[in-house]
Amino acid sequence: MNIFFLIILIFFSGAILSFIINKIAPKFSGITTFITIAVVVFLFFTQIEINSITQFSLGGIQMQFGVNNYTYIFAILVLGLSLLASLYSIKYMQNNDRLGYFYSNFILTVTGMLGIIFSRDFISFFIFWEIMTWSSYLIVLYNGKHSSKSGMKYMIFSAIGAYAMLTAIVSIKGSYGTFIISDAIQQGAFNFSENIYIPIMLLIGFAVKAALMPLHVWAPNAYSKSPMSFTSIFSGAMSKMGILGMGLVLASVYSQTTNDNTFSVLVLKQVLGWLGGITAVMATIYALIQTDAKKLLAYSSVAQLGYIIVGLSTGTKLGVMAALFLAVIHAVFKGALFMVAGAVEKQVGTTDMTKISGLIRKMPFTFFTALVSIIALAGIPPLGGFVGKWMLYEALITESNNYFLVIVIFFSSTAAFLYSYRFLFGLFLGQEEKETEHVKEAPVTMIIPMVILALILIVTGAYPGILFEPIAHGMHYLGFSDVNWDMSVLVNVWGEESNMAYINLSIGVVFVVVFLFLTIKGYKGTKNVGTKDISTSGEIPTENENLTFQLDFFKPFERAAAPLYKRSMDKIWNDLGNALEAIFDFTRRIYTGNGQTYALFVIIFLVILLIFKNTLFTN
Amino acid sequence: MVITPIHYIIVPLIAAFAIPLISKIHKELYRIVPGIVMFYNIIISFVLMKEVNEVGYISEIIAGWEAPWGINLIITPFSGFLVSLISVLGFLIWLYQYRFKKVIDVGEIKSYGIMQMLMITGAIGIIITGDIFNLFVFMEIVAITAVSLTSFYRGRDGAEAGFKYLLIGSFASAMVLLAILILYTQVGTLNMAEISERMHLVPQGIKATILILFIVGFGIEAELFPLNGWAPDAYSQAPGPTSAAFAGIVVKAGIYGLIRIIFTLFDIDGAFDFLIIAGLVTMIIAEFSAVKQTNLKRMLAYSSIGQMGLVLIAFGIGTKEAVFAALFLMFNHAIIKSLLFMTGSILMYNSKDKTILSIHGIAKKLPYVSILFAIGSFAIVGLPPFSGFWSKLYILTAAANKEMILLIIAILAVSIVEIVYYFRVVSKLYFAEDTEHIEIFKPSINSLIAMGVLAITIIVIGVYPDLITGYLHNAADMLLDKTSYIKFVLNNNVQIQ
Amino acid sequence: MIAIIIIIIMAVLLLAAAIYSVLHRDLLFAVLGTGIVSVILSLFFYLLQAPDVALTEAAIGIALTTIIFVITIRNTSRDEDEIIDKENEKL
Amino acid sequence: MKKVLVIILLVIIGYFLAETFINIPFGENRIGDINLEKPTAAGYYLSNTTEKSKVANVITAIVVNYRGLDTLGEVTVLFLATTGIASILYRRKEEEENAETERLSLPSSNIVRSGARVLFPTIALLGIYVFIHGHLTPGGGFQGGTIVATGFLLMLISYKGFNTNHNRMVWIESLAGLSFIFLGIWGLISDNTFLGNIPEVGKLNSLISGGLIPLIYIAVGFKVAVELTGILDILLKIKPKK
Amino acid sequence: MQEEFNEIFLKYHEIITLGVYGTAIGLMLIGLYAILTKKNLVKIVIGLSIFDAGIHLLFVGIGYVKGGTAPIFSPGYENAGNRMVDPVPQALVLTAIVIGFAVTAVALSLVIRLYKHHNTAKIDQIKSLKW
Repeated sequence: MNIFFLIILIFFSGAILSFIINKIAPKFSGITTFITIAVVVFLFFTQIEINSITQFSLGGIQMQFGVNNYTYIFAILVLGLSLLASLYSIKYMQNNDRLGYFYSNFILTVTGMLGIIFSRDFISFFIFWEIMTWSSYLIVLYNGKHSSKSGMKYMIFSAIGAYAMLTAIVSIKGSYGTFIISDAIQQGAFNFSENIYIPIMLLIGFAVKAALMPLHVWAPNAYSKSPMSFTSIFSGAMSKMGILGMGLVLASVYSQTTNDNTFSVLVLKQVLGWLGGITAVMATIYALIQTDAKKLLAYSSVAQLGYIIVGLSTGTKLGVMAALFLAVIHAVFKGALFMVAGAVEKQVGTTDMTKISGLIRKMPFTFFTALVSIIALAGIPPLGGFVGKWMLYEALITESNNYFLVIVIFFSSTAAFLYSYRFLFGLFLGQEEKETEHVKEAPVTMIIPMVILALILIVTGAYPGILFEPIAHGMHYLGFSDVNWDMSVLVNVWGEESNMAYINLSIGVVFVVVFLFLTIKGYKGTKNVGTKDISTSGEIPTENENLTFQLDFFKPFERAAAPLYKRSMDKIWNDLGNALEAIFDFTRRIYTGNGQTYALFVIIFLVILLIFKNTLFTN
Repeated sequence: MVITPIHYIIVPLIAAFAIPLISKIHKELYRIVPGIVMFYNIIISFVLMKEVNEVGYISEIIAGWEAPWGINLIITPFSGFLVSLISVLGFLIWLYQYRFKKVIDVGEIKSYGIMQMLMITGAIGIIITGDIFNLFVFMEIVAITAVSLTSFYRGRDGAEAGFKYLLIGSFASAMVLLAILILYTQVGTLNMAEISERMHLVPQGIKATILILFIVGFGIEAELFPLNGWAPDAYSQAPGPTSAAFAGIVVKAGIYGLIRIIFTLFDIDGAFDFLIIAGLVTMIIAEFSAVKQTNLKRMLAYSSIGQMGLVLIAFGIGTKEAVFAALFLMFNHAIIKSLLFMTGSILMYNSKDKTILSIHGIAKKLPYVSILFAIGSFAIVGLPPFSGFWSKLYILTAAANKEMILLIIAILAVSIVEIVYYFRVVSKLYFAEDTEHIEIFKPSINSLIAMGVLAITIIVIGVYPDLITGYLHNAADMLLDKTSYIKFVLNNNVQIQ
Repeated sequence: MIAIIIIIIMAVLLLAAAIYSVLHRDLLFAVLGTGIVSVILSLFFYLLQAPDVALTEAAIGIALTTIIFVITIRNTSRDEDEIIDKENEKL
Repeated sequence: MKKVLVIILLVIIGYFLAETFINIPFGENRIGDINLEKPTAAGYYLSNTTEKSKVANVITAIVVNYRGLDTLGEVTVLFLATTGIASILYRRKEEEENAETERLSLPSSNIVRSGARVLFPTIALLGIYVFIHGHLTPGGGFQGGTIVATGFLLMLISYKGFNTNHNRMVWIESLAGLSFIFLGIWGLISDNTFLGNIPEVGKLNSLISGGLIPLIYIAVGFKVAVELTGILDILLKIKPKK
Repeated sequence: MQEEFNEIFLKYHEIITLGVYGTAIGLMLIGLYAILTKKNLVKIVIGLSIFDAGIHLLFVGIGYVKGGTAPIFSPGYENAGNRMVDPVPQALVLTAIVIGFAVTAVALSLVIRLYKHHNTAKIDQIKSLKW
């Protein structure tokens, strides 16, 4: 049997199996999920050879499955992350009810993502896209009543995106007569000079999943409301599906730039870039004022996606490289961070940063993961985040010299320091609270995935080449030829790459040692001052303005940026929704309950047709 | 005795006339016999479909008079497809309502089964008859049964809905009668094949008038926009199985009438554009009105109207693939909407004040029904991998091939609205805290089987649509090729391979 | 000559009866009007060489339709605007 | 306001109907020559009825034989109307009890009673005559059936005590309907078309003629009579609202 | 009487045309008027039956043939086929009349039930199902 079909089949049967097993022995459905994904990972990395194509036809439509160098990057990302997440969620989801529901949808989501990676034609792409969407929607609803509203928002926006995509797909079929992606690209479906709305529609479709600015409103709630073990792949991997599509479309749009559509392409570049930049800034600003760690992480991942889109929008070799690199790194550290939040939530019961602090003693491994990932997120030198951002800046400055955008991004990434530090401090540092005395370290099956991710971060920080290699191949598929990871920014900064590895590695080792030393030292008794009772130069601050990291540290900032918070995108969308509701409520009043009115309608209709009969019905 | 199309009509009639007698033996026969008849319908369909696949058409003449003079029953791949769909649905609906004591007290009113059966027979008759006045008679059978089934419950609203239906329905029959009258004066025959053969003799103005009368008449049954005021009331007040039958069977008959008239009888081009416009208006208004409904069955009714609008749009596009897509959509709508009505009526029955608002978290008490409802709503909004997706995709592709980008956008925008109201219900079903319910009435096993069969069909077709696409393509071709229809009916020996 | 006058009279009567039965407030008389309509209609059918139809219209239209209308009126209210029996309820 | 709108609409409709029927001259012969090779349907009926189905009354031939399926459907419609009315006006047991079911009846004076007693057999006989001679003279199953039903109506409203034996009515109804269909099936067996006729029986314009046609029409007559009586019975049994 | 009718037909063709078609269409319009404006359910049903009556008259009218006789081969007229009126519309209207009666009966029983429930027969007061 064909390997692709085999994998899909395994996934579906795994979904059904975990649903059934939950009825018998709820404990094992998580394990079933883990095993299913593990089997698929094994099959994928042993059996599938890249650039192999499988032809088949469904419903009279020619379809193709296959993996190429570009999608391979995302395949690694999706499979690895979902494997770890499924391992993580065994304990995390323990003794919740409706586990079968959760796990079957979990597997279905992964199926969708992998199917998207497999499919080389638009129809199967769309099918798997939709499967991914609705299964993830069901998981967003998992947490019950208070999450159903955000789930609705998510579903509506996904539907808008998906249908924009479908419009583009069918009009490609209408104009070029094919559903195969590569053929469509060859025939110039994405060529701006031929038709501009097909690529735009597709981009809109992908932008929804990638949470680009006007369409991002679903993301924060959906990310923070769904179970953390799922959010780690929801934000880590699924958003990258949007990036995948955008990369594909944009690459072919840029490659088909000709004289007559230079301007429109330029406009597209600018618009996308600025949208990405604004997304980054706004999301960062919103992340600053969050007191719930999950919300904070959700906004920050929106911001990170903004960077990635900026990178894609440049369309230059370095920019796209930066985008892809950031995509991978972001998946890793954001997955890790959400896992951390999940661990805290599991052990403490809340992720409200104003309530808990000083978990460092209780959960050192979690703290280690958090620290590493935060460093990566903030883009502090030793780790990958820095590499990606540096490449991005360089791309923006040197290649597409777009200085304002650089400024915007730089601002947002500096602001990112603030909230990332708040996350770290609010949860882990400082003195313990009374409530968190009983807290213990998370169970080992939750620690392992987190630590693995942290180590991945360190290693990729040390050897970025590990990531550059597949990315370089992928970019070669996209048409950016002679990409070799020697031309990475690292060379320009520190000269030779190899000893760069030593430097990074040594930095990493030193860092780990210091960290362990500090933690051990931390265990020695220290005088116990509550984190919130600080005294600034002798005077006791009033309660309403307590400038600790946990409470009102960002109050001044918030005051400064008040107008930005006042009219948010959410409000605009909500007003739109209310207007539509009014319209719906109006239309149904046509059906007045009076039977005679209906009869009158019939007669009026008849008369109108009779009057216009000679204009309507002629042959 | 060799099986011929007439069995569709005489067997149920024999049963209907005989049931009052034989059920003096045992009361249960009132309920069992219709089921047997429905099952026999499936057998007939099976046999006839095999035959149709070999020879393009089956035509049977009544009372030994050749086609233009006597009444003839004709089964084309198109009508055969609809008829077998209706037969299967009819049997499933019977299976669903069998022993459905709570919702339909068949022990109390014995005639329920008979009327349901004869309504389905009337729908089949509308589809297989080749004579326009005979079609009118079957329309009347359907109308009367539908009205009396609509006002079947003792409550006050049943009668109201029934009266509205009767008022508008008698308009429909009057229009059709008038149209037949004028048509007869022009072509001097009632046989559809001969009518379409002689249609070119009719002067333009009169032709347009006839077409308009037919459109109004059948449009009422097919729930075109300004004519469908009766539909939401009737759907929401009828017993659950009957609503399922309305959505799955009666509407199909109305659509068939409209399509047969426009495609076979008339040769007017404007009719197709009219279909698109009317379908679009119908779809938009119905789907909009569905959003703020609180009665689940009424919401489903509006959604059903909207789907019919989509079907009309697809027929109006008029190309082969569009007709194919329309047939696919009719198939999907039949099974999915029947499933939704079956499950929805159970849910409504169990909700405290018979509104959507009070079915919070009922899924805990009725897990299977809720899952089936969820499957149905996923399918109807056209999410893969359920069967609804394919029909939507084919319609969009057909529209795209004629460069109707605005139409595509409109259809998709409307399906976003659909998603809104269906998923609102689904999320209420599952993910709201459960309020206390009146004692839950659990559906009996046979109802579950009936619904399960439909759900499995939805999924199987969704995963592997090729099961029916080939056949539907054939049907679409046959519908569009009317010369062979005429030739075959008028001299009975020609057989199109 | 007589015949043509008869026909015109019939046509006029027919329409008059129909209008009467539509406009008259007392439903019983309105139903009577429909009865008259049926009578004249069956005469028309007879003149138009349709004896079968005439018979049917006579039997169904005159006798049965009228009686079921009467039964209905007896079970609902005789006055179109239901003023009378509303007053009766008051009493 | 609404009335004005309606009148305007009606005027327009009337205009278009008139416009249509101006082009359909009244009294014009649209049958054409009935002895053509391929005449119109009407012409075919007029030319072939006497030979091919030995029936004097062409309309009977059409109703029962050429378009027999319509008649079957029509009988079904009546049957459905009866059952439908029964289910619409159905009353539960308890409702049945507390509603004293006294039928609508004329003020029972002796004249009416005796008149009815005299009239009823006559009317019934007339009706039966009409539908027995349906294939020779004007009239037939429907007409005769309705006439019989009017006779029953007379009895029902003039006699409080007069009750239609429901059981017997069910028997007649079912048997009549079944005999219609089975006469049709006889044709299906003999020359394998449903309702196929055996016209060889009898000669034109004699009581025994037209093969199965008179039999079917008689069955129709019985069925129509019983259905209509049933409808009247149900309607008359309703308890008027005080 | 029918014979007279036939011969005067030739003279007063227009008048008779008007007499038949006009009457029929008039009946239909009157019936429609009742359906569309009258509030009382019984009146609406009356309108329905008048509307049907108009259509039936039209049917018989278009079936009429100048100088034709009733389509019955009574003894002595065995080969009168060529001067008979069109039998098909008559057969159709036969069916239509009976069906119309059935519909009327059902409608009236519904009216009775509506009156029971709502204690009124005004169609504009019976609108508990709307929107």
